[in-house]
Amino acid sequence: MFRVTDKALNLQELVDYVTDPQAGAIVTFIGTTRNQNEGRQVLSLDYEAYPEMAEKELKRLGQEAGKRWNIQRMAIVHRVGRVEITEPSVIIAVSAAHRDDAFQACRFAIEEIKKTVPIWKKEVFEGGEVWIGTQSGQRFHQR
Amino acid sequence: MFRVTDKALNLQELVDYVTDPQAGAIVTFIGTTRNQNEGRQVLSLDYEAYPEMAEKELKRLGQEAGKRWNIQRMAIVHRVGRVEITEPSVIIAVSAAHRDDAFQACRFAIEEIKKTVPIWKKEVFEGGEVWIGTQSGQRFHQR
Amino acid sequence: MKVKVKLFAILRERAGAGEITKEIGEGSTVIELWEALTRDYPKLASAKIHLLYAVNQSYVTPDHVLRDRDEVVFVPPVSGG
Amino acid sequence: MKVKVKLFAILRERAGAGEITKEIGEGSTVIELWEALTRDYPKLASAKIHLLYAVNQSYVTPDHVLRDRDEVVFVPPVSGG
Repeated sequence: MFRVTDKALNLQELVDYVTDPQAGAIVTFIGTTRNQNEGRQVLSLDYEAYPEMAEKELKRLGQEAGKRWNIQRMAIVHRVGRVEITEPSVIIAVSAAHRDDAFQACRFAIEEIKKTVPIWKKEVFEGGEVWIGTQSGQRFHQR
Repeated sequence: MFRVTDKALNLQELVDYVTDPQAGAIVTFIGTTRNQNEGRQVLSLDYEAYPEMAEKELKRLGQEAGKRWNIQRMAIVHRVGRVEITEPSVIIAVSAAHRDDAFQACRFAIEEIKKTVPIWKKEVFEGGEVWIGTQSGQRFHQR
Repeated sequence: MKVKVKLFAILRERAGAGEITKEIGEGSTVIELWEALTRDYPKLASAKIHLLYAVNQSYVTPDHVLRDRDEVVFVPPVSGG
Repeated sequence: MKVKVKLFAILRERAGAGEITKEIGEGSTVIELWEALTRDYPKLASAKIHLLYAVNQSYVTPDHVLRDRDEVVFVPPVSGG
Protein backbone atom coordinates (compact mmCIF):
# COMPACT_ATOMS: atom_id res chain seq x y z
CA MET A 1 0.00 0.00 0.00
CA PHE A 2 1.71 3.17 -1.23
CA ARG A 3 -0.64 6.09 -1.30
CA VAL A 4 -0.95 9.86 -1.23
CA THR A 5 -4.23 11.10 0.21
CA ASP A 6 -5.95 14.25 1.41
CA LYS A 7 -7.79 12.29 4.10
CA ALA A 8 -6.74 11.93 7.75
CA LEU A 9 -4.38 8.97 8.14
CA ASN A 10 -5.41 5.79 9.92
CA LEU A 11 -2.55 4.01 11.68
CA GLN A 12 -4.46 0.82 12.39
CA GLU A 13 -5.34 0.44 8.71
CA LEU A 14 -1.64 0.34 7.77
CA VAL A 15 -0.75 -2.02 10.61
CA ASP A 16 -3.58 -4.37 9.63
CA TYR A 17 -2.29 -4.28 6.06
CA VAL A 18 1.24 -5.38 7.02
CA THR A 19 0.13 -7.91 9.65
CA ASP A 20 1.36 -11.33 8.57
CA PRO A 21 1.52 -14.75 10.24
CA GLN A 22 5.22 -14.93 9.37
CA ALA A 23 6.00 -11.60 11.04
CA GLY A 24 7.25 -11.35 14.61
CA ALA A 25 7.78 -7.60 14.46
CA ILE A 26 6.02 -4.54 13.08
CA VAL A 27 7.72 -1.14 13.24
CA THR A 28 5.84 2.04 12.40
CA PHE A 29 6.98 5.61 11.89
CA ILE A 30 4.51 8.44 12.25
CA GLY A 31 5.54 11.93 11.23
CA THR A 32 3.50 14.53 13.09
CA THR A 33 3.26 18.31 12.86
CA ARG A 34 5.09 19.85 15.77
CA ASN A 35 4.45 23.28 17.16
CA GLN A 36 7.88 24.73 16.58
CA ASN A 37 10.71 24.69 14.08
CA GLU A 38 13.95 26.64 14.17
CA GLY A 39 12.57 28.97 16.80
CA ARG A 40 9.37 29.71 14.90
CA GLN A 41 5.94 29.03 16.38
CA VAL A 42 4.41 26.70 13.79
CA LEU A 43 0.64 26.94 13.22
CA SER A 44 0.26 24.12 10.71
CA LEU A 45 1.94 22.46 7.75
CA ASP A 46 0.57 22.41 4.22
CA TYR A 47 1.69 19.50 2.07
CA GLU A 48 1.55 19.37 -1.70
CA ALA A 49 2.48 16.38 -3.84
CA TYR A 50 2.97 15.38 -7.42
CA PRO A 51 0.72 12.45 -6.61
CA GLU A 52 1.26 10.04 -9.53
CA MET A 53 5.03 10.26 -9.22
CA ALA A 54 5.02 10.34 -5.41
CA GLU A 55 3.12 7.04 -5.28
CA LYS A 56 5.46 5.59 -7.88
CA GLU A 57 8.50 6.69 -5.84
CA LEU A 58 7.02 5.30 -2.63
CA LYS A 59 6.48 1.96 -4.33
CA ARG A 60 10.02 2.04 -5.72
CA LEU A 61 11.55 2.65 -2.32
CA GLY A 62 9.39 -0.12 -0.87
CA GLN A 63 10.81 -2.50 -3.47
CA GLU A 64 14.31 -1.29 -2.71
CA ALA A 65 13.74 -1.97 1.01
CA GLY A 66 12.52 -5.46 0.11
CA LYS A 67 15.81 -6.13 -1.67
CA ARG A 68 17.94 -4.89 1.22
CA TRP A 69 16.12 -6.44 4.17
CA ASN A 70 14.11 -9.54 4.86
CA ILE A 71 10.72 -7.93 5.32
CA GLN A 72 7.20 -9.27 4.88
CA ARG A 73 5.16 -6.22 3.94
CA MET A 74 5.39 -2.45 3.85
CA ALA A 75 2.80 0.29 3.69
CA ILE A 76 3.32 4.04 3.34
CA VAL A 77 0.63 6.68 3.25
CA HIS A 78 1.41 10.39 2.98
CA ARG A 79 -1.15 13.07 3.51
CA VAL A 80 -1.49 16.27 1.49
CA GLY A 81 -3.24 19.49 2.39
CA ARG A 82 -3.29 21.12 5.80
CA VAL A 83 -1.98 19.03 8.68
CA GLU A 84 -2.60 20.49 12.12
CA ILE A 85 -0.31 20.27 15.16
CA THR A 86 -0.07 16.65 16.45
CA GLU A 87 -1.72 15.22 13.32
CA PRO A 88 0.20 12.68 11.24
CA SER A 89 1.47 13.68 7.81
CA VAL A 90 3.06 10.34 6.99
CA ILE A 91 2.80 6.81 8.34
CA ILE A 92 5.13 3.94 7.46
CA ALA A 93 4.47 0.39 8.65
CA VAL A 94 6.84 -2.53 8.07
CA SER A 95 6.49 -6.14 9.13
CA ALA A 96 9.31 -8.68 9.25
CA ALA A 97 10.11 -12.02 10.81
CA HIS A 98 12.77 -10.34 12.95
CA ARG A 99 12.81 -6.91 14.47
CA ASP A 100 16.15 -5.73 13.13
CA ASP A 101 14.91 -5.89 9.54
CA ALA A 102 11.70 -4.08 10.45
CA PHE A 103 13.55 -1.25 12.21
CA GLN A 104 16.11 -0.81 9.44
CA ALA A 105 13.61 -0.89 6.58
CA CYS A 106 11.33 1.61 8.35
CA ARG A 107 14.21 3.98 8.99
CA PHE A 108 15.38 3.64 5.39
CA ALA A 109 11.88 4.47 4.12
CA ILE A 110 11.55 7.75 5.99
CA GLU A 111 15.07 8.84 5.02
CA GLU A 112 14.37 8.10 1.35
CA ILE A 113 11.02 9.90 1.44
CA LYS A 114 12.82 13.01 2.58
CA LYS A 115 15.27 12.73 -0.32
CA THR A 116 13.43 11.59 -3.42
CA VAL A 117 9.64 11.60 -3.14
CA PRO A 118 8.06 14.68 -4.79
CA ILE A 119 6.16 16.04 -1.81
CA TRP A 120 6.63 19.53 -0.44
CA LYS A 121 5.86 21.07 2.90
CA LYS A 122 4.94 24.67 3.50
CA GLU A 123 5.31 25.78 7.06
CA VAL A 124 2.70 28.26 8.24
CA PHE A 125 4.01 30.14 11.26
CA GLU A 126 3.15 33.28 13.23
CA GLY A 127 3.73 36.03 10.71
CA GLY A 128 4.45 34.14 7.53
CA GLU A 129 4.89 30.95 5.62
CA VAL A 130 7.78 29.23 3.86
CA TRP A 131 8.32 26.26 1.57
CA ILE A 132 10.76 24.12 3.54
CA GLY A 133 14.00 23.39 1.68
CA THR A 134 13.76 26.41 -0.62
CA GLN A 135 14.86 29.15 1.72
CA SER A 136 18.09 30.97 0.97
CA GLY A 137 20.90 28.87 2.28
CA GLN A 138 19.01 25.65 1.47
CA ARG A 139 17.72 25.18 4.94
CA PHE A 140 16.55 21.61 5.13
CA HIS A 141 13.99 20.61 7.66
CA GLN A 142 14.94 17.76 9.93
CA ARG A 143 12.08 16.15 11.74
CA MET B 1 2.22 4.36 30.61
CA PHE B 2 3.98 1.16 31.61
CA ARG B 3 1.61 -1.72 32.02
CA VAL B 4 1.21 -5.48 32.00
CA THR B 5 -2.27 -6.65 31.02
CA ASP B 6 -4.21 -9.76 30.09
CA LYS B 7 -6.36 -7.76 27.67
CA ALA B 8 -5.82 -7.41 23.92
CA LEU B 9 -3.47 -4.50 23.19
CA ASN B 10 -4.66 -1.30 21.57
CA LEU B 11 -2.05 0.43 19.42
CA GLN B 12 -3.97 3.66 18.98
CA GLU B 13 -4.31 4.06 22.75
CA LEU B 14 -0.53 4.06 23.15
CA VAL B 15 0.01 6.40 20.21
CA ASP B 16 -2.60 8.82 21.58
CA TYR B 17 -0.83 8.69 24.93
CA VAL B 18 2.55 9.72 23.49
CA THR B 19 1.14 12.28 21.04
CA ASP B 20 2.57 15.65 21.94
CA PRO B 21 2.59 19.09 20.25
CA GLN B 22 6.37 19.19 20.60
CA ALA B 23 6.84 15.84 18.85
CA GLY B 24 7.58 15.57 15.15
CA ALA B 25 8.04 11.81 15.21
CA ILE B 26 6.42 8.78 16.83
CA VAL B 27 8.01 5.35 16.44
CA THR B 28 6.20 2.22 17.52
CA PHE B 29 7.33 -1.38 17.88
CA ILE B 30 4.77 -4.16 17.87
CA GLY B 31 5.86 -7.67 18.75
CA THR B 32 3.52 -10.23 17.20
CA THR B 33 3.25 -13.99 17.48
CA ARG B 34 4.61 -15.59 14.34
CA ASN B 35 3.70 -19.00 13.05
CA GLN B 36 7.16 -20.52 13.15
CA ASN B 37 10.31 -20.53 15.24
CA GLU B 38 13.47 -22.54 14.69
CA GLY B 39 11.70 -24.85 12.29
CA ARG B 40 8.78 -25.52 14.62
CA GLN B 41 5.19 -24.77 13.63
CA VAL B 42 4.08 -22.43 16.41
CA LEU B 43 0.43 -22.59 17.50
CA SER B 44 0.46 -19.75 20.04
CA LEU B 45 2.56 -18.14 22.73
CA ASP B 46 1.68 -18.05 26.41
CA TYR B 47 3.16 -15.18 28.38
CA GLU B 48 3.55 -15.05 32.14
CA ALA B 49 4.84 -12.08 34.12
CA TYR B 50 5.85 -11.10 37.59
CA PRO B 51 3.58 -8.13 37.09
CA GLU B 52 4.56 -5.73 39.90
CA MET B 53 8.24 -6.02 39.07
CA ALA B 54 7.69 -6.10 35.31
CA GLU B 55 5.88 -2.76 35.43
CA LYS B 56 8.59 -1.36 37.67
CA GLU B 57 11.29 -2.52 35.23
CA LEU B 58 9.40 -1.10 32.26
CA LYS B 59 9.18 2.25 34.01
CA ARG B 60 12.86 2.08 34.90
CA LEU B 61 13.89 1.46 31.31
CA GLY B 62 11.61 4.27 30.17
CA GLN B 63 13.43 6.61 32.55
CA GLU B 64 16.77 5.34 31.30
CA ALA B 65 15.69 6.03 27.70
CA GLY B 66 14.69 9.54 28.76
CA LYS B 67 18.21 10.14 30.05
CA ARG B 68 19.89 8.86 26.90
CA TRP B 69 17.71 10.47 24.23
CA ASN B 70 15.69 13.60 23.83
CA ILE B 71 12.23 12.06 23.83
CA GLN B 72 8.84 13.47 24.77
CA ARG B 73 6.88 10.47 25.99
CA MET B 74 7.05 6.70 26.06
CA ALA B 75 4.44 4.00 26.58
CA ILE B 76 4.94 0.25 26.86
CA VAL B 77 2.23 -2.34 27.33
CA HIS B 78 2.97 -6.05 27.50
CA ARG B 79 0.28 -8.67 27.33
CA VAL B 80 0.17 -11.86 29.39
CA GLY B 81 -1.77 -15.05 28.75
CA ARG B 82 -2.32 -16.69 25.40
CA VAL B 83 -1.37 -14.61 22.35
CA GLU B 84 -2.50 -16.06 19.04
CA ILE B 85 -0.66 -15.88 15.69
CA THR B 86 -0.52 -12.26 14.37
CA GLU B 87 -1.70 -10.81 17.70
CA PRO B 88 0.56 -8.31 19.49
CA SER B 89 2.26 -9.35 22.72
CA VAL B 90 4.03 -6.04 23.29
CA ILE B 91 3.67 -2.51 21.98
CA ILE B 92 6.16 0.31 22.53
CA ALA B 93 5.41 3.88 21.45
CA VAL B 94 7.90 6.75 21.68
CA SER B 95 7.48 10.37 20.67
CA ALA B 96 10.31 12.84 20.15
CA ALA B 97 10.95 16.18 18.49
CA HIS B 98 13.26 14.44 16.00
CA ARG B 99 13.00 11.00 14.50
CA ASP B 100 16.48 9.74 15.35
CA ASP B 101 15.75 9.93 19.09
CA ALA B 102 12.41 8.18 18.65
CA PHE B 103 13.93 5.32 16.64
CA GLN B 104 16.84 4.83 19.01
CA ALA B 105 14.77 4.95 22.20
CA CYS B 106 12.23 2.51 20.77
CA ARG B 107 14.93 0.07 19.74
CA PHE B 108 16.59 0.39 23.13
CA ALA B 109 13.29 -0.37 24.89
CA ILE B 110 12.63 -3.64 23.09
CA GLU B 111 16.23 -4.81 23.55
CA GLU B 112 16.06 -4.06 27.29
CA ILE B 113 12.70 -5.77 27.67
CA LYS B 114 14.25 -8.93 26.31
CA LYS B 115 17.09 -8.70 28.82
CA THR B 116 15.73 -7.52 32.15
CA VAL B 117 11.94 -7.47 32.40
CA PRO B 118 10.53 -10.50 34.27
CA ILE B 119 8.21 -11.81 31.59
CA TRP B 120 8.40 -15.33 30.19
CA LYS B 121 7.15 -16.83 26.98
CA LYS B 122 6.08 -20.41 26.53
CA GLU B 123 5.94 -21.52 22.95
CA VAL B 124 3.14 -23.93 22.15
CA PHE B 125 3.98 -25.87 18.98
CA GLU B 126 2.80 -28.96 17.14
CA GLY B 127 3.69 -31.76 19.55
CA GLY B 128 4.87 -29.88 22.61
CA GLU B 129 5.62 -26.70 24.44
CA VAL B 130 8.74 -25.03 25.78
CA TRP B 131 9.67 -22.06 27.97
CA ILE B 132 11.86 -19.98 25.68
CA GLY B 133 15.31 -19.32 27.08
CA THR B 134 15.35 -22.34 29.39
CA GLN B 135 16.06 -25.10 26.92
CA SER B 136 19.33 -26.97 27.22
CA GLY B 137 21.96 -24.89 25.49
CA GLN B 138 20.26 -21.67 26.58
CA ARG B 139 18.51 -21.16 23.30
CA PHE B 140 17.39 -17.56 23.27
CA HIS B 141 14.54 -16.51 21.11
CA GLN B 142 15.21 -13.69 18.73
CA ARG B 143 12.17 -12.05 17.34
CA MET C 1 5.83 19.64 -30.63
CA LYS C 2 4.05 20.22 -27.35
CA VAL C 3 4.90 19.21 -23.80
CA LYS C 4 2.90 19.54 -20.59
CA VAL C 5 4.70 21.18 -17.70
CA LYS C 6 3.37 20.73 -14.17
CA LEU C 7 4.48 23.12 -11.48
CA PHE C 8 4.30 22.42 -7.78
CA ALA C 9 4.89 24.15 -4.48
CA ILE C 10 7.14 27.21 -4.70
CA LEU C 11 7.35 27.03 -8.53
CA ARG C 12 3.56 26.88 -8.85
CA GLU C 13 3.27 29.95 -6.64
CA ARG C 14 5.98 31.86 -8.50
CA ALA C 15 4.52 31.13 -11.93
CA GLY C 16 0.95 31.61 -10.73
CA ALA C 17 0.09 28.45 -12.69
CA GLY C 18 0.04 24.73 -11.96
CA GLU C 19 0.04 23.48 -15.51
CA ILE C 20 1.47 24.97 -18.69
CA THR C 21 1.38 23.60 -22.20
CA LYS C 22 4.49 24.67 -24.03
CA GLU C 23 5.48 24.53 -27.69
CA ILE C 24 9.14 23.56 -28.12
CA GLY C 25 11.44 22.59 -30.97
CA GLU C 26 12.16 18.99 -31.92
CA GLY C 27 15.17 17.70 -29.94
CA SER C 28 14.83 20.17 -27.07
CA THR C 29 16.28 19.08 -23.75
CA VAL C 30 14.80 19.46 -20.29
CA ILE C 31 17.19 22.26 -19.39
CA GLU C 32 16.35 24.11 -22.62
CA LEU C 33 12.66 23.87 -21.71
CA TRP C 34 13.45 25.34 -18.29
CA GLU C 35 15.31 28.24 -19.89
CA ALA C 36 12.37 28.91 -22.20
CA LEU C 37 9.97 28.80 -19.28
CA THR C 38 11.97 31.30 -17.25
CA ARG C 39 11.74 33.71 -20.17
CA ASP C 40 7.92 33.37 -20.09
CA TYR C 41 7.79 33.45 -16.28
CA PRO C 42 10.79 35.44 -15.03
CA LYS C 43 9.76 34.93 -11.39
CA LEU C 44 10.51 31.21 -11.75
CA ALA C 45 14.21 32.03 -11.76
CA SER C 46 14.05 34.66 -9.04
CA ALA C 47 15.87 32.75 -6.33
CA LYS C 48 18.33 29.98 -6.80
CA ILE C 49 16.90 26.72 -5.66
CA HIS C 50 18.27 23.34 -6.59
CA LEU C 51 15.98 21.61 -9.07
CA LEU C 52 15.62 18.01 -10.10
CA TYR C 53 13.90 17.04 -13.35
CA ALA C 54 11.21 14.46 -13.96
CA VAL C 55 9.75 13.34 -17.27
CA ASN C 56 6.67 11.11 -17.27
CA GLN C 57 7.07 10.52 -13.52
CA SER C 58 10.72 9.47 -13.53
CA TYR C 59 13.79 11.47 -12.67
CA VAL C 60 16.01 12.37 -15.66
CA THR C 61 19.19 14.34 -16.22
CA PRO C 62 19.04 17.95 -17.48
CA ASP C 63 20.20 16.91 -20.97
CA HIS C 64 17.33 14.45 -21.40
CA VAL C 65 15.75 14.96 -24.84
CA LEU C 66 12.02 15.59 -24.78
CA ARG C 67 9.37 14.03 -26.95
CA ASP C 68 5.95 15.17 -28.03
CA ARG C 69 3.36 15.10 -25.20
CA ASP C 70 5.89 14.43 -22.47
CA GLU C 71 4.84 15.43 -18.96
CA VAL C 72 7.66 17.45 -17.45
CA VAL C 73 8.05 18.44 -13.81
CA PHE C 74 10.73 20.67 -12.34
CA VAL C 75 11.18 19.39 -8.83
CA PRO C 76 12.17 21.88 -6.13
CA PRO C 77 13.83 20.42 -3.01
CA VAL C 78 11.42 17.84 -1.62
CA SER C 79 10.39 18.10 2.01
CA GLY C 80 7.84 15.39 2.64
CA GLY C 81 7.73 13.31 5.78
CA MET D 1 11.82 -15.44 60.19
CA LYS D 2 9.61 -15.96 57.18
CA VAL D 3 9.95 -14.95 53.55
CA LYS D 4 7.53 -15.24 50.68
CA VAL D 5 8.88 -16.92 47.55
CA LYS D 6 7.06 -16.45 44.25
CA LEU D 7 7.75 -18.86 41.43
CA PHE D 8 7.06 -18.15 37.78
CA ALA D 9 7.16 -19.92 34.45
CA ILE D 10 9.36 -23.03 34.37
CA LEU D 11 10.10 -22.84 38.11
CA ARG D 12 6.40 -22.62 38.97
CA GLU D 13 5.74 -25.66 36.83
CA ARG D 14 8.64 -27.62 38.30
CA ALA D 15 7.69 -26.86 41.89
CA GLY D 16 3.99 -27.26 41.22
CA ALA D 17 3.46 -24.10 43.27
CA GLY D 18 3.38 -20.37 42.53
CA GLU D 19 3.92 -19.11 46.04
CA ILE D 20 5.74 -20.65 49.00
CA THR D 21 6.17 -19.26 52.49
CA LYS D 22 9.49 -20.42 53.86
CA GLU D 23 10.97 -20.28 57.34
CA ILE D 24 14.68 -19.39 57.27
CA GLY D 25 17.35 -18.46 59.77
CA GLU D 26 18.30 -14.90 60.58
CA GLY D 27 21.03 -13.69 58.19
CA SER D 28 20.24 -16.15 55.42
CA THR D 29 21.22 -15.08 51.92
CA VAL D 30 19.27 -15.43 48.70
CA ILE D 31 21.45 -18.28 47.48
CA GLU D 32 21.04 -20.10 50.79
CA LEU D 33 17.27 -19.79 50.42
CA TRP D 34 17.54 -21.29 46.92
CA GLU D 35 19.53 -24.21 48.26
CA ALA D 36 16.94 -24.82 50.97
CA LEU D 37 14.14 -24.66 48.39
CA THR D 38 15.80 -27.19 46.12
CA ARG D 39 15.91 -29.60 49.05
CA ASP D 40 12.14 -29.17 49.50
CA TYR D 41 11.49 -29.24 45.74
CA PRO D 42 14.24 -31.29 44.10
CA LYS D 43 12.75 -30.78 40.64
CA LEU D 44 13.60 -27.09 40.86
CA ALA D 45 17.25 -27.96 40.37
CA SER D 46 16.65 -30.60 37.70
CA ALA D 47 18.14 -28.73 34.76
CA LYS D 48 20.69 -26.00 34.90
CA ILE D 49 19.17 -22.71 33.96
CA HIS D 50 20.71 -19.37 34.67
CA LEU D 51 18.83 -17.60 37.45
CA LEU D 52 18.68 -13.98 38.50
CA TYR D 53 17.47 -12.99 41.95
CA ALA D 54 14.93 -10.36 42.93
CA VAL D 55 13.97 -9.20 46.42
CA ASN D 56 10.99 -6.91 46.82
CA GLN D 57 10.86 -6.33 43.05
CA SER D 58 14.49 -5.36 42.56
CA TYR D 59 17.38 -7.42 41.28
CA VAL D 60 19.97 -8.35 43.93
CA THR D 61 23.15 -10.41 44.06
CA PRO D 62 23.12 -14.02 45.34
CA ASP D 63 24.77 -13.01 48.61
CA HIS D 64 22.05 -10.48 49.44
CA VAL D 65 20.95 -10.96 53.06
CA LEU D 66 17.23 -11.50 53.52
CA ARG D 67 14.94 -9.88 56.03
CA ASP D 68 11.68 -10.96 57.59
CA ARG D 69 8.72 -10.82 55.16
CA ASP D 70 10.86 -10.20 52.09
CA GLU D 71 9.31 -11.18 48.77
CA VAL D 72 11.85 -13.25 46.88
CA VAL D 73 11.71 -14.25 43.23
CA PHE D 74 14.10 -16.55 41.41
CA VAL D 75 14.08 -15.27 37.86
CA PRO D 76 14.62 -17.79 35.04
CA PRO D 77 15.86 -16.36 31.72
CA VAL D 78 13.35 -13.74 30.68
CA SER D 79 11.81 -13.97 27.22
CA GLY D 80 9.25 -11.20 26.95
CA GLY D 81 8.77 -9.12 23.86
